[in-house]
Amino acid sequence: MVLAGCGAGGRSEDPGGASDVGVTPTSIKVGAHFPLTGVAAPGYSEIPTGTRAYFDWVNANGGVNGRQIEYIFRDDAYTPTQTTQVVNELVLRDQVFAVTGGLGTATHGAVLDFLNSEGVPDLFASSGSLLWNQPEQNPMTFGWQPDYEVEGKILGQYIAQTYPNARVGLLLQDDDFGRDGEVGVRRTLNTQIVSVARYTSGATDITPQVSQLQAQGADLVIGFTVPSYTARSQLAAQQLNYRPQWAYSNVGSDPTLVGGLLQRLSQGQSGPNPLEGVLTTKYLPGPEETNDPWVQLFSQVWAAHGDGGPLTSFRIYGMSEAYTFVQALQAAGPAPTRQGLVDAVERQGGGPDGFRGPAYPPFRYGPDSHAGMAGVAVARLQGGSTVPLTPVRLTDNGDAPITDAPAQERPAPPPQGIPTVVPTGS
Amino acid sequence: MQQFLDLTLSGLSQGAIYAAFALALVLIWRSTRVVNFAQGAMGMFTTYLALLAVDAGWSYWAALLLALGSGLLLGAFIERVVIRPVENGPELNPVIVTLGVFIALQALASLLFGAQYRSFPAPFGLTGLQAGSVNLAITPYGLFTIGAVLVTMIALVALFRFTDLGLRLRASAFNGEVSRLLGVPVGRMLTLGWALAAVVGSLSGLLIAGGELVWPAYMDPLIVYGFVAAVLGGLDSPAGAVIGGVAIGLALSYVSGYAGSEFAGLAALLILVAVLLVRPAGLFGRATVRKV
Amino acid sequence: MTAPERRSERPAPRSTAPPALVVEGLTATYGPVTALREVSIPTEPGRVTAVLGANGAGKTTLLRTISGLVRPQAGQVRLGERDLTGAAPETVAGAGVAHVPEGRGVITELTVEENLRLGSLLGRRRASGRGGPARGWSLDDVLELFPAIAERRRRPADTLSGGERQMLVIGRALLTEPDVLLLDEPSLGLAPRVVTQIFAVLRDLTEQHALTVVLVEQNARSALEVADTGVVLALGRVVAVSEAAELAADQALRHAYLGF
Amino acid sequence: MTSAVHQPPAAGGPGAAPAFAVEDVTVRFGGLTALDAVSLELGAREVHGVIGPNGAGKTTLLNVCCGFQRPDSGTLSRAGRPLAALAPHQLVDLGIARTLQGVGLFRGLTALENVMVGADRHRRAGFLAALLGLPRAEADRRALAERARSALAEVGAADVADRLPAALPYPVRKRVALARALVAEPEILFLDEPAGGLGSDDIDELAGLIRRLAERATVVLVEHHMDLVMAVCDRITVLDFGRVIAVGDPAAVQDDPAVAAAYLGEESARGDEGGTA
Amino acid sequence: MTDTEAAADVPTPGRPQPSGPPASRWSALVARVRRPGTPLGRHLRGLVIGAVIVIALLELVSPFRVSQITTLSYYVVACAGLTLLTGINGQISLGHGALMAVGGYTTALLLPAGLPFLVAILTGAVAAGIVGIIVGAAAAKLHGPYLAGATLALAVGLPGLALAFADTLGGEQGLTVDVPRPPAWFADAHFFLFGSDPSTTQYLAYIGALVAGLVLFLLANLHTSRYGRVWRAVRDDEVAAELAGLRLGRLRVLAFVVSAVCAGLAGGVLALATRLVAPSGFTIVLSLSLIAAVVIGGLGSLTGAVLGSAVIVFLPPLVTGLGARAGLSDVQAAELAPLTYGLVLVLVMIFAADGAAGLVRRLGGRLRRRQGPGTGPPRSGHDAAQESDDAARRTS
Ligand SMILES: Nc1ncnc2c1ncn2[C@@H]1O[C@H](COP(=O)(O)OP(=O)(O)OP(=O)(O)O)[C@@H](O)[C@H]1O
Ligand SMILES: Nc1ncnc2c1ncn2[C@@H]1O[C@H](COP(=O)(O)OP(=O)(O)OP(=O)(O)O)[C@@H](O)[C@H]1O
Ligand SMILES: [Mg+2]
Ligand SMILES: [Mg+2]
Repeated sequence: MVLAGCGAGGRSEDPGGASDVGVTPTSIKVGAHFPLTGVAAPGYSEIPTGTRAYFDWVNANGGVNGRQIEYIFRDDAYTPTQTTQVVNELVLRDQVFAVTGGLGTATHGAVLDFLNSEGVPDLFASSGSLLWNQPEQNPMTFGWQPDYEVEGKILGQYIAQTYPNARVGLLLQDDDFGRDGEVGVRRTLNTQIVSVARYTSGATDITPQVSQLQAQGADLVIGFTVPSYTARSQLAAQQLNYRPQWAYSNVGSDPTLVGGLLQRLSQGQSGPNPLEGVLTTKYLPGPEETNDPWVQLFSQVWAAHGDGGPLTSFRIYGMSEAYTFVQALQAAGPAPTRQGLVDAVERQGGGPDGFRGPAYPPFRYGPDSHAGMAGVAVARLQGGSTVPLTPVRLTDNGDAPITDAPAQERPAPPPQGIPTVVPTGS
Repeated sequence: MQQFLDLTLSGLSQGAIYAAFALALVLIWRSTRVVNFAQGAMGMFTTYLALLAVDAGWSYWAALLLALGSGLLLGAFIERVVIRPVENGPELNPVIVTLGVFIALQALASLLFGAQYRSFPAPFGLTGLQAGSVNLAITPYGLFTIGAVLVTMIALVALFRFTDLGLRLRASAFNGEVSRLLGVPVGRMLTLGWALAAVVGSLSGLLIAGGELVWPAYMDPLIVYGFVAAVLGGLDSPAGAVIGGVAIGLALSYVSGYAGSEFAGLAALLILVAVLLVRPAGLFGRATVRKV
Repeated sequence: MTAPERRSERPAPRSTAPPALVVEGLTATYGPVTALREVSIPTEPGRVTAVLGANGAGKTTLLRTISGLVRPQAGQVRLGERDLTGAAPETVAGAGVAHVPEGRGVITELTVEENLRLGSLLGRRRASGRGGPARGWSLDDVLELFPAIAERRRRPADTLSGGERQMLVIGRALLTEPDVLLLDEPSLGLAPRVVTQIFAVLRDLTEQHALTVVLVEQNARSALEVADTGVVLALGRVVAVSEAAELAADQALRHAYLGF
Repeated sequence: MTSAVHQPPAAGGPGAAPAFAVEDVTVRFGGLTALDAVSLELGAREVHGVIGPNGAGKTTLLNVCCGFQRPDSGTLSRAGRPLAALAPHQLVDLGIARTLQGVGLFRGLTALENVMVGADRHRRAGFLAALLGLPRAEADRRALAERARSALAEVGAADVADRLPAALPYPVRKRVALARALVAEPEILFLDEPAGGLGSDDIDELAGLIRRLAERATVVLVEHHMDLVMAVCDRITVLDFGRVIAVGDPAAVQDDPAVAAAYLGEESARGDEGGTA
Repeated sequence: MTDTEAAADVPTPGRPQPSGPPASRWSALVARVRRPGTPLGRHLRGLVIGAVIVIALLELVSPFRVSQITTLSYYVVACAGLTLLTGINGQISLGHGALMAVGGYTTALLLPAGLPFLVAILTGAVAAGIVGIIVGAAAAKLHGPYLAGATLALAVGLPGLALAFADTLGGEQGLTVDVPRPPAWFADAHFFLFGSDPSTTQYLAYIGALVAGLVLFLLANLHTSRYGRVWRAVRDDEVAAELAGLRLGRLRVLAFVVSAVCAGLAGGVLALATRLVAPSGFTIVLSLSLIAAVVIGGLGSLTGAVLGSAVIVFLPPLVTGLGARAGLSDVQAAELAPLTYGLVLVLVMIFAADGAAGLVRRLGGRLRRRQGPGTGPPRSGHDAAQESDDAARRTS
């Protein structure tokens, strides 16, 4: 048969072998998938622009170990089938060294198996799902942000302590986000919950859900909602003349975004920021905190390498993720391999002395854990900003206790704004 | 009881929005026999124009007029440039063209206006009304929406039933050749039909956007439920569109309030299938009686 | 050529003479098929021209070319001063040419009444454009001529029987105040009595209003009875033109082209 | 087979049930009575004309006979067996075929395929054979094509087998449609205005064909073309306003004053010179 | 070229062999293949040629292209089924994504139970077929936009089940699918033929291509058989079809079921290819892409289904790549893909009303004409002249 001779031509070398795919002496290729078009594009499409700006900043300062980071991100329109395609493209055609910051639970979940079977490091998924923490099954995958269960636990505990008589309602997005969040909240607040309403993302109107919370007498509502539905829940409450104490997951409480949107809607009617007084959590500084040294750094980065738009919390998120990635790359040493990168994160990433940066809590990385940040601080929205009410609280999934993090733990940004992680021998 | 009232009233407001969209679909169907998937994207586009105007300091009403006017032009433009060449081809081709226009317009909007959330102001309050101590889950803006939809519906019924223009529009849609032999300028009628439908579509885009978030894909869910509403009512009937819209609005409201919003799509499916099984051309549509 | 005697009692000419239809040298093709080759037909206000010929001779194409549904490759269509060659059908209709198409001329999705209204709309527009009062047939006249239609005014037109549809289309054309009437097989599907009746009415109308009528018929015998002039088409060409009576008398021609 | 095809068989011999019978059928559309207690008996191998003014109910009568229209009252029977709740797709198995007023060809199918659809009842192979392309399916296709070809040949359209209807002249299309009805080998054939739009040569041929058909089937002819009707029919039923106003042989019907008034009109007496058969 | 012929020259990837006929008939079958006059012969030949091309591609092109071929294969399967339904039987469906979901979920649920993946995929197809019976029966009386509306509602409604039964169906997050690794026999055979071990990507592509090849082969058989003929008859004229003794309802439902089975198979392959089934993978966008592919390719032709699928699969990445190379920001380049895609839909419809297959056919016809005289075959399908001509004829 004619084909036999040329059969092996198309095959690439064994994955996970020598140093390595996507790495040259002067460059290193990194990929990501984000919803750049379609329903989920608003907001989320800004994250990779932040990441890119930070990588450009690093590149302008000489790169990592003399290598320029080549960052390729592709659009998956938030549909898993397309994620599969673009990640195939990234891995098989672009031959990226690693994937970082892939966004979405269902979308990224679709490529989990593929990335792990191809041996591609899959760092710092942009979602708080518990899926990323399965080191046995998915050794190449790591989470980054605090998972929703951890967030729910800490928020729930604060509410249980501060509002012991509140009748709590839950407004949940009907997916892993809402479900994990509910699991967390129930661990610390179970008995106070009087009502649970779920909306499916894509629903045009969530008045029925809010009405249910109202009907069942909830006077404090915790929302695990994405920003657009945070705004909608506020609108629905206004329509229903329903005024509970609101608490929202960090995901949907961006005061600049949601507050700004709501404020413009009620144009003509006087009133404070509709989100004033709302409880939420926090693990990164927001763009409005211009005194924060990290925000100052990122403003500089964005001014130098941004696309001219405003510095939003999504972009800060993207830059912070990029910062952690650079730390990981440094820890992998001058001749990074795929396995070496993963080992480095496990070895050096976790704990108070691990990869520290703009985020308040430390990571939980270790040989047995690929979970992201260990906690959040509870905060209140006030005057368009998030004001911490508690110190950063740390915990883990399941029954792990909640503890306050040692005060003043987060380091200041390094002088150049570029981390200086020194690889430790393995 | 209060919850039932809330669900009913919010279902009504939501239903009015579906109805607005369905009206635009009915108008285009009646005057060109095309199901226009680009309707939502066209409404979205003109709403963005209105938003630019509002941002530039225009009043809501001036922006509304701008949106309606640009809808008129956009509708006429699309009919002339992309629908006209495929009108005489196979039946499905115009549908695919509108699908293409839908996708392209949405992408264009993202390129021109950005993919972020924007908020669109409402000309009336967004706080629920109160009757004595009873809270009514309906806002002044919701009342405005319902009123606007009813006025549009009545105008359309009057147009089709009582005016010569309406008769010409319908005749053109049904049988272009014969209409032309009767002196009806069919080409102009089709353009006009699209233009008018685009005006109604723009109106629906604005009504939906008011007091809500706007982004290039904000009309997407409406397309499905608006279409379902139009089909439910019988695509030929403006009154059917409104009744279909309100029925879907109420049904979805009850279902998501009492059963959970994951059942909303299923409920719409079941209602539609149940109705179509009994009446294959919708509640107010007329199926061909005589085949031979 | 002498006209048959009934032509001697022509009505007094109207104050404004209706424009004359001129059809000259029409050539029309459908892709590779040439359906008409340099066809000219004699027409005159107040006269009926019958166009005859076998299936596929090009009769329908001729009418469609006159009314603008088919664009001619060459040749001319004029109505009085106006050049209508290649004009859009709605323009031609507006100019006063009413075309009763072959079959399927009913808009089935509308009611009977709405179909008729479409005819009256054009009629009213034409009457007001001419400045004069309506002179053609009124709705009542049409309903009286076709009582079957009158009874079914409010019904959807798709419930009509084949013949009822044909009546509707003819009636509708009469309502448009035409100067020229193009009839494509009007007798198709009609009961013999109705055909006789319609041809009688046609005769009257032509004479009273100096209508120009082009009548396409398969039924050559009855067509030649009502027509003044006969034209025979074969394979897209005119093979004979003469007074109707002469044509009917020409045995050889009849056998060769008209089959009777 | 009897040779008495030209003798109008009196509706069934003694004891023999008529091939097809309509009894007391009434159909109403809203306020309009389209058929009013109409009865019709068809003998074997007769050519039966149905005439009447427009809107008299002729097509409706055929629709009733073919299951497209459920009668409000009345019954149908085929060879003595009553037909309850007749549906159009059952006709073929009852040995009944019909052509439509107009053409009604499948425009995406070639002439041959059109006729093959008509012959579909003679298929043998099932779904699985078709799916797998088994030889059985292929043999089936050939057999149907063979039948279809001979039917096309019978109506004189053999040479257009591979053309689409759009490419055919109108009379040829009507022939193909007739072939599609014939190929099912019906014992009763309903023809709705088969001569409509045809030139006189084609009508002559049609008349010949109908006569030939009458040697093996009953033909019901709805037609306004009186020359044809008079030439080929053994018996004629005249409908007016949904009622039977006359039944009888052509000459009798033509002389019936009621028929002349309702249908033929004053100058009805002509139409004999150009007879065809 | 008539519809029938269009079905004949389908490039059919995969491997030959309908379930083996008894040995006695084997020689007859071989004879038939040698004599390409019969439809079966043509289809088998197409299948073999397709298989050779696909195997060559899978062994020669880069792994990324191989994965694209897998994607292409499930689009082809679904579009071929939809072609049969919409193009050949005249029933529009905007809900085939939901039927794919049925197949995909069934596959995903059965795989962990240890069933061989082919059994799982086939069961998925059967499940989709059962749903197809229900939907088809409900849809049998609907026409045009009403059918479109009902199937659109199906596309939106059915994935809701995944949320309602989140415990078994995994909710929004969906179910992950364990991808089968190449079994030893396959790896051995592959090594023997090509001198290398097959990657999982290749293996999946082989599965996809096999399914696509078989489906195209079987549908081509159906298309040229009695069923293709009567389905088209039902599409063209219901009344005449009934008079010919066809049972409209049954034939419609049958077409729906066959088409649903294809969608189910496609869903199964999709589940393997994307390693996940989730509601967001089966949105209305998928359903609309399918119908768009079918129409772009050329309604009613299986070749068209393949061409249309190729457009859907290869165009967006191509455009994004071009945009990025032209110096647009990634976000802008990403928007460029849908923009171009939308414009291509519009332009194809304007300039090639009968789709890519029609275009190919016409170009082929022109070449042939240039090469020598001889009349081309009659025009097929929807042809405007015919429509107006028919319209000008009596009755309605
Ligand atoms: N739409 C069309 N496309 C291609 N050819 C056509 C079309 N319409 C008519 N023809 C061809 O043009 C020629 C003239 O047709 P036309 O319909 O004018 O004839 P006719 O004399 O009216 O025939 P009939 O008596 O059957 O009505 C015929 O050969 C016919 O096949
Ligand atoms: N479905 C229907 N709804 C309402 N009226 C109908 C329907 N079908 C037929 N009719 C009416 O019933 C009457 C009989 O119609 P039918 O078609 O049987 O007449 P016909 O004798 O065939 O006339 P023609 O010679 O004109 O074809 C007509 O007046 C027609 O308008
Ligand atoms: Mg003609
Ligand atoms: Mg009739």
